[in-house]
Amino acid sequence: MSKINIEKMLTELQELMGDKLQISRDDSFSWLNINSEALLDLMGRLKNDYGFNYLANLTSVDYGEAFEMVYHLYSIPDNAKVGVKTRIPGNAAEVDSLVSVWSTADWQEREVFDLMGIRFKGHPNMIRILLPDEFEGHPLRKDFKVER
Amino acid sequence: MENWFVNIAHALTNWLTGLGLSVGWADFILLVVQWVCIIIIVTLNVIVLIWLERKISGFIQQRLGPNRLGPFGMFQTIADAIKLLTKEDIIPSATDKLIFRTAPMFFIIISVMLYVVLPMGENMVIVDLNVGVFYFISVGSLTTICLLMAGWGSNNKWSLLGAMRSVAQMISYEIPLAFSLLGVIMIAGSMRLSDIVAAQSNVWFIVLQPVAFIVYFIAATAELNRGPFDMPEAEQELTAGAYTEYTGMRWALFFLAEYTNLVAVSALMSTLFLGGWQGPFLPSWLWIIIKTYLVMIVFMWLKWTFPRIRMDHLMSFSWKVLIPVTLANILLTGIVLQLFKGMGW
Amino acid sequence: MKGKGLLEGLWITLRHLFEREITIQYPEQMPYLQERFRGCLQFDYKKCIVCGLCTKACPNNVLSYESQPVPNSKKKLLLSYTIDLQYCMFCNLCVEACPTGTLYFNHDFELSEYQRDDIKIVYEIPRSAQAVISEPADSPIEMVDSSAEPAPQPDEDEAKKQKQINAMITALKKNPVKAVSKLVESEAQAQILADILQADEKKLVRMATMMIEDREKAGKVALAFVNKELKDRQQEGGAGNEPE
Amino acid sequence: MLQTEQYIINIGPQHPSTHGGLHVEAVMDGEHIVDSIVHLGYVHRSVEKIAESRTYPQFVPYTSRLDYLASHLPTLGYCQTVEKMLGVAVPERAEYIRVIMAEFSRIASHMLFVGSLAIDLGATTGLIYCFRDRERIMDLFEMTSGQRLIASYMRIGGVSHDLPDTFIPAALSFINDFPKMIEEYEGLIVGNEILQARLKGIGVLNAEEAIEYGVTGPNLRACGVEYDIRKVDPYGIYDRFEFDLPLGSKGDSWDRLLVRMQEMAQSVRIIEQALQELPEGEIKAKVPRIIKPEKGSEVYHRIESSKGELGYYIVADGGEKPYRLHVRAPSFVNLMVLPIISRGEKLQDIIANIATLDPVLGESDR
Repeated sequence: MSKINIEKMLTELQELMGDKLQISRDDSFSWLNINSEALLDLMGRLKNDYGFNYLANLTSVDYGEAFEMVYHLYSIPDNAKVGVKTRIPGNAAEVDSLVSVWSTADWQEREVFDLMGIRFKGHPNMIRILLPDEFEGHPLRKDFKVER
Repeated sequence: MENWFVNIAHALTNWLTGLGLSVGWADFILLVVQWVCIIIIVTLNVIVLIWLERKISGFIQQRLGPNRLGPFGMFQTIADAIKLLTKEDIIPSATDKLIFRTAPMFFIIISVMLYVVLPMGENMVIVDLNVGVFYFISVGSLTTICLLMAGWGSNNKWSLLGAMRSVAQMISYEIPLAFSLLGVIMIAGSMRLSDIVAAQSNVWFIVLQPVAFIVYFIAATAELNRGPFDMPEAEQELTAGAYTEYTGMRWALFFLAEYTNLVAVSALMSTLFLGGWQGPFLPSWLWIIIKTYLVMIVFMWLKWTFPRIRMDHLMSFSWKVLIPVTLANILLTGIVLQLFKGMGW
Repeated sequence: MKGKGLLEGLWITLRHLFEREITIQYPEQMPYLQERFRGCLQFDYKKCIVCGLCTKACPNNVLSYESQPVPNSKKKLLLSYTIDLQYCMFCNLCVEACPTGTLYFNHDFELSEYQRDDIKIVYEIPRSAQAVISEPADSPIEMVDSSAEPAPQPDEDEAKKQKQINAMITALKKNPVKAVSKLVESEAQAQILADILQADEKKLVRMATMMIEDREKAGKVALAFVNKELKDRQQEGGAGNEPE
Repeated sequence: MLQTEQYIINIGPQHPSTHGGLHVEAVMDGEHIVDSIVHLGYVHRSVEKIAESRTYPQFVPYTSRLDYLASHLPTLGYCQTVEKMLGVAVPERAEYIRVIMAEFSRIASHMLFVGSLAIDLGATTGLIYCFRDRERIMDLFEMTSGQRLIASYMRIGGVSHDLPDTFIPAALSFINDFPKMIEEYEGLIVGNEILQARLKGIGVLNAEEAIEYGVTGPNLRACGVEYDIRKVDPYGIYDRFEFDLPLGSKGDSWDRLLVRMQEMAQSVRIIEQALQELPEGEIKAKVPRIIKPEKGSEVYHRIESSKGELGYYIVADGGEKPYRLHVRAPSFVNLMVLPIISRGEKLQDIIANIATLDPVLGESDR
């Protein structure tokens, strides 16, 4: 398999997505900051057109007024990497589920739902995974009160 | 020394008839005494055996095994028995009470019944049945019913699975078990155990029937539910299988019965294949003890070495390997016997 | 051939059947512990400078202490020190944070207790030691910002030492058993030593000086005193039932 | 006609073979598994939330408690993540010590894997032998860090103690005896036909499925995918060592066992090289006592733990505590395939599958 050309991919995607996509870089990752409506579309392209077949990490950060979903994608075997971020408003925490793209998103999204309280549209089994079902609140949110 | 026990029995009958009892009554009392003796032997044996098993497993695993109570930890089992006796008897509410309670009792009774036909030395057999081997196999297979009772009565899925496995396993392995003994019976020409022992005065049947011995050994391991065939218990899969819901003395009865069975089967094995009570220098009853214990040590050695076999492998092994092998063995034995007969031996 | 693997396994277990055991019989035979083994967290109050770095380093709020400020000084006086071992993760962070080696792990790993409260180790700083600290002038205990202070002059040092000795003498007179308890092993020995020192003023002064100047020597001398006294008592036919 | 009915059997959370607090709800048809649902969270300690209330150095001991069977590896991953954030260069000697410790952890974890697989299949003695040999690695850990299991030995910027003088002879003697240990496992456990019959062709996971489900580590390599973060994305000084990646072909339980058996030998190879090249020098870089990474800096760093890709994602807000810390736990993701690989197999096989996926519940539940 030929090595994925990240730069070419970024320009192509930028052209395609227009202002829904902002590209930024840090030391290790090229970040695709995508509008949350276009997330599923972008991810589908990344997997099927560019060969990012391995979703290594899926997590979220609570920034108060907004949640940020963070995805780290790799490709096996040639080990190209790219990061995807999308912001969703804190009062309507909902984002498209990626289970249809990568099966590994299943539990990782359930974990995010469980601990951060972000709902995933189109997830087949959106229930808590680590905490008991009757637990109230989502502990990783910044407004969750910790005893002691 | 040879005739200690026989002499004691004679003295007892003589004394009883001397008291004015009829011979029939005296024999009956003797029978009761013998039963009591067997129960004492069984209990003592189990105490020693559990200790031995733990010691052997310890040594194999480079540990010491029990070593706190008494010399070499010999009293450990007694302490355990006391603990089990004094434990609370818990009967879960959802169980079928009658079946749940009676299962361990039947199990131990059936196990003790096996000893009736075993010759424990020269002239030392309680009832020398002319269908001894047949009796042993048929009574021995009854233990399945007890396991099924325990599994069904517990009203627990693990227990039921264990019970079902035990039944399936027992049915499959009963056949090679019986078939493997046929070769021996054909050579000895009798099902009476004392006759079979007498037939081995020149050469042990393990030499004449090595295949039958191996098959019997494997089938007996499965019959005894010992590792690597301990499907009904299988603590890593079924938690404790049929015994999951049992506590205290009821559980201990199962344990006791399993070891009782082990002794009985090992004793039968030494009777059928290893020359029974025959042996030089030592008295006959000591010889059978030595042989039985050797067989049991091999059983333990196997258990502490092998992983558990899978259920379907177990069944196909019985039906596809053991049964054809035993059938071929019977055929071969028959042909050779006829040849020898034709040659006028 | 099928079955070869089974026989090989049997051979391995058979070989081990006759090998020596590798386990140790624990309560009788203690395990060999490496030098760095982290057993129970210990606190040596004599070295503490009440800087609070340990409590800051601890991830789980295991450590806490009570202190009171010393008047006219930045220094603090340690009143008690608490190690709540039930939350301790034995991570070594406090030991690494401590600048004076006050905290250390010993090799005691039998830390179970019957009551939850017993797990807590509370060090009440002995009054004798406090007496030393609460001397109005320079105290022997180093303080929080000791590194910032200039090194003391030699004669100052001498004066300081004399003060310490005086303080120790006072302590020995007031509560001899507690003061000498660190020198000897058992309480009975401490009692004997205290008796000797109470009886002889000269010995007391000598001992106090030694305790400040050279602890190890003091310990040896103390032991010699105790042994001699014990021998004397035995010869008298009296209390020969002292320990050891 | 006989009427049969499916039933549900709960394997765990109190069960001898669930490696801690795993709960598998199995829908059964006789002895066959129709479907299985994995329930997690029995060992959940909310480590990610705890991290937000601890300073960067204070969180080190918690990482040791993630994968407690190879406790140096998660600690290593965390320390390297923070170092990456701060841009701290770790002294050479510390890097070598870290590699030695990490590889010993991997061996210890794999040894316990072999042993616990043996006991899950009913061979108690196999476990004891593996434990016996693992004990020697634990002694090495005790020698260096003072703790046996949960060492918390790595520090941000290096390691907490230097190697003691007794370490290198002890490590060499372990390496010397290592072939004998492997020979014994080969004889007693791996070579056993009963065990082979129980593992071969069971729990088959093909390569595409494995990548799709994010399976990593030895479980992925057992499917024949050559993917090891030590090779493809070297961290620390792993690019200096020579070692091979053992690969399986079918991706069944048997391959997962074999890959781990061979990986132990490769780890020993790395340790040998590291011990040879071990330089003298500092063991800890100069790191400020109060660590405050820049506001807005965020790092995802991953290492190859004994279970797979162990990643840390840290977001800093300029304070001395992480704003957000996420652990990408390999056991958590690997466990996702358990229902898929056990479908249609027998009750005894799911036990073997759990054992060969090698989850550590402390890590998967966090």
